[in-house]
Amino acid sequence: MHSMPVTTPLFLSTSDARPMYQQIVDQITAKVMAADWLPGHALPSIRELAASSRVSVITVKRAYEDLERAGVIETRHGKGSVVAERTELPRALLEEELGRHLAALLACAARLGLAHTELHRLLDQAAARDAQSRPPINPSEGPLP
Amino acid sequence: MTAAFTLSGIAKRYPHFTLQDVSLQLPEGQIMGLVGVNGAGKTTLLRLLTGLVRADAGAVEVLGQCMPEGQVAAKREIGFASEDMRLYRGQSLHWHMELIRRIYPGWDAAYAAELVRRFDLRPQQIVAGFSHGQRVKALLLLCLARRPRLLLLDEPTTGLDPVARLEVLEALADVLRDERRSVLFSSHNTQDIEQLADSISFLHQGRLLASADKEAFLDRWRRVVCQGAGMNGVAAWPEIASARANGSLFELKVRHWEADLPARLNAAGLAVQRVDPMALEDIFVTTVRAGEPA
Amino acid sequence: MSLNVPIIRLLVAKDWQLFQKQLAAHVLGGILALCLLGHGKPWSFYFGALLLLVVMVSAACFSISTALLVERKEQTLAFVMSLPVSPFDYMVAKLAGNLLTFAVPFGVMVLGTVGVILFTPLPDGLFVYSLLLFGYILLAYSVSLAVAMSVQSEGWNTFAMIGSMVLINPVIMGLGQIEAISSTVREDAIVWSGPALLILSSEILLSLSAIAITAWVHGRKPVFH
Amino acid sequence: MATLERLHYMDHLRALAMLAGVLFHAALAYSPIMQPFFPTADRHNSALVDALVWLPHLVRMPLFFAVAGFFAAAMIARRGMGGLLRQRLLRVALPFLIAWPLLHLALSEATIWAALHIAQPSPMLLMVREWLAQPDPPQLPPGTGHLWFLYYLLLFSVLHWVTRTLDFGRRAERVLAWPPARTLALAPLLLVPALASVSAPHPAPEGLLPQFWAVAFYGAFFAGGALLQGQPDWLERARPLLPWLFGASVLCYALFLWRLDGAAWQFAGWTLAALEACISVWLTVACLMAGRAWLDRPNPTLRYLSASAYWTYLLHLPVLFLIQYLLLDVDLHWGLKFLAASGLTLVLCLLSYQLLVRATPLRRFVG
Repeated sequence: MHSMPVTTPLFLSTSDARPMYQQIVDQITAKVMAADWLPGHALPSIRELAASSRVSVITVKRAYEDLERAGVIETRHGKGSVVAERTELPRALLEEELGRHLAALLACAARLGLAHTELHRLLDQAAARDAQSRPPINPSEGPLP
Repeated sequence: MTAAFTLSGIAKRYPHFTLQDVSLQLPEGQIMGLVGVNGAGKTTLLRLLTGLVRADAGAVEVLGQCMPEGQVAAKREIGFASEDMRLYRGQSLHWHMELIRRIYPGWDAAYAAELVRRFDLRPQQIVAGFSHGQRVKALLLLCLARRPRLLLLDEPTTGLDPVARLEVLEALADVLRDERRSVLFSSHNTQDIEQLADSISFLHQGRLLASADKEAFLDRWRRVVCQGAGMNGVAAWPEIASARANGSLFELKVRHWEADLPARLNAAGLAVQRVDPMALEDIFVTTVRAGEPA
Repeated sequence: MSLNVPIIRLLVAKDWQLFQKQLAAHVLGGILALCLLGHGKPWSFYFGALLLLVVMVSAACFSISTALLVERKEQTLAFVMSLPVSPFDYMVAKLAGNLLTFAVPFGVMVLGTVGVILFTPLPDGLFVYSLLLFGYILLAYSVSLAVAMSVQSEGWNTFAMIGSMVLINPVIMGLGQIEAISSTVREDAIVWSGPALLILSSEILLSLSAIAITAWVHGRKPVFH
Repeated sequence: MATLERLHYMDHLRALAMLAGVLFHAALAYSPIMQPFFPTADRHNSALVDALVWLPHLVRMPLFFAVAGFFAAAMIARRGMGGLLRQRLLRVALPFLIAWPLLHLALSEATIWAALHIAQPSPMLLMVREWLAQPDPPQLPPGTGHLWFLYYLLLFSVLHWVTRTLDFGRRAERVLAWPPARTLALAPLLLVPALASVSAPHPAPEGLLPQFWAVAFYGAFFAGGALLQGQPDWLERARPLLPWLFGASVLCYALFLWRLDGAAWQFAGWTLAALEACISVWLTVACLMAGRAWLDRPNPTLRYLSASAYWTYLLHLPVLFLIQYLLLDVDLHWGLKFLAASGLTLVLCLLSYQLLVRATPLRRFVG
């Protein structure tokens, strides 16, 4: 067993509250979003990633299943997993994340019993404050395709 | 899927302790964490697997050999390191490596040297001068360097400093690369098991409380904090493992989490505030306290 | 129950290496005793013989304790049991190892003493007497080995070892009382009297049976614990 | 004996030491001091022999054991203790067990024949003749047939193993680190008690049981040789002392002869023992240095001699005695007798070596 090209291990920590497989999912999604891994890039095998990141095989398997359900990766039987070939994958993932944050925002507002108009007002205030603290960015830049 | 070992209906009676009706299987290529308090029967189980003890009832099959008759053939492919095992104090680690190399044809000298470097051990040093951590790592080295197909480790990380513990876990992770090799390691340091094990078996007072794959197992348990007028009978629900009240706040530890549970709790007058996953340690303590099968 | 010889040979070699330091000390004691014997003065002959006997006894006891008791006490037994060894192999290795570490010095000493008695002006009658004594040492050793193999507690083992070896003095006295034996000691000829033959054969028989029984009892044990 | 990479001067020194032994035994027949003890003592003898013979006596065996110690340590360094013990069994224990009874038989038969047939027997032969006349002649106490050097070589091999296993060697190595002059001055003191406990000149330790004095005396040289192997540069560092060592040895020898006159075969007093010790230590070291300086070149004759030395030394005693017994009745100058006896013995031994050992399996044991 010569040591194969060792996969760079992911940054997983036991002090993080999220379960291990969730940490793997988030990190791989982040790598795809940041275009570290371009579409079609072959992911390390489940056993290889488990060994180098020192987690159990089943945890990585669970993470890969979640990633596949989320459409981030595609798994071809017997040949391992690759980053999904979907166009604009990073942008699509960001939009899904935005959607998730909006849902959480609404749930929280419901608990506070806020009306939608009140919510709009708070949003505009936050946007104004945000504009002063950050230099105006040209909306068209956005994340790279 | 061939099994690394299969225990079916095992019983072993001692004057003050009985291991009863244990059935357990470890598929090849997996790591199983054996969790249990001291005296739960972990050591007896490991001794059954290495054929050092004969079961009073049931059958033990390890790597295709029925034990204890086939113990010699099986032990050629088993790496067994236990807490109560000591090396020869008067001899050096190198002497022990030579002894093992001559007994096991599968000894991999290069891997042994790499482990010596990674474990920061000095082969020429006499074992009497080793610290507890060095002794545990030396024993593990002697097991790992011959690449056995089944590793049986009794509390491999107990009493180790964090650095040594990480080195041991890294060495165990190496085993993952070969899908023909399997590991059973018992520990009451549940963090290691949570990190490395594929399946978990709970042993308590000689009985197997649970044995399931880790992710599914962890997924079933939740800690729910809710607010409401009173408990009114929720504590008795079968899926609730433990319930504690503090004024109007209630903490429920759920054994079988279902998506519809928050709705049913609301119906019972309890508003769910937060739902968190539970660490294995918490699960283990709750299970032992609750006493029913997990 | 097949006997896997290569592993047994390795186990015996292991015991032999562990016993090296003690054996070296005993060999040094033995040479010192021989030098004392060779010094030719009556006091040196007495001290030499005594030292030789002490070396003999302690070699026997040390070899048993190192190979069996210390292994159990220092929990290296658990390490040996994890090796591909069946209890039968382990027992055979222990018996062979112990008999080797005992037989070599014992054989050398018996031959040496017999040689000294026959070739030097010492009365040859001593030949029978010394053989009876050596027969007793063999019996004491076999009993101690049998006890060490079967009894776990260290107390009983130490008692068996020390007890059987300390009985040498009364045995010497007893042999002296027996008319048939003590009378032939002074003569310069080897005389095999009835009681002498009986005692020697019973000693050898008992020793062999002690070891055979231990081997048989342990042989049948399928598991270590 | 040991087949290491050829350390020429050590091999040559050992050959010379063994040959000196043959000449020494031949000369003893003509030494006045030895007249009452030596079986082949001859009427023609001279004080000159006594003046010269005791010098080789005090050096040859110490030198032999020092070289043996050196080769033993070298063998351990190359093939480990197991290798040494196997080689010792093959080339020392086996020849010893075979040669011992043969030599014992040959010597006693030759002596008995001589006692009965020689016209002018030596005092010892006369005594043997009287013993034989008695009804049941007392047996000779069993010796090692003058193969005591093999007996002690085996003993030292065992002791070598013991010291290495018990790790006694550590302190001794530091002794060689001292300035050579101090080591050479103090070394003889170690040997004085051993030599003082036996007669001067010290006898051959023939007994079946080891003698304290022999183990201490020859053991010290064996250990010295073994330590030397660990630090080969010591001889180089001690090189400037060579002339002093020779000078002091000769002076001590003169004193030794003067003190020995008339005091032979009693217990060597402290002075005689000290003198003997100084001569043995200094002369042995001097021989080692001289050998290293002048004998360290491959030399065919010396090479042949060192190959045949072991066989020659094993065989020489009975052959020499037989010749000298026959010479007892011959009326010749002692010098001529000495040359004839030693010459003939050497020729016979070398011839038998060439025929019986050189090209035969025996070479592995005694070649």
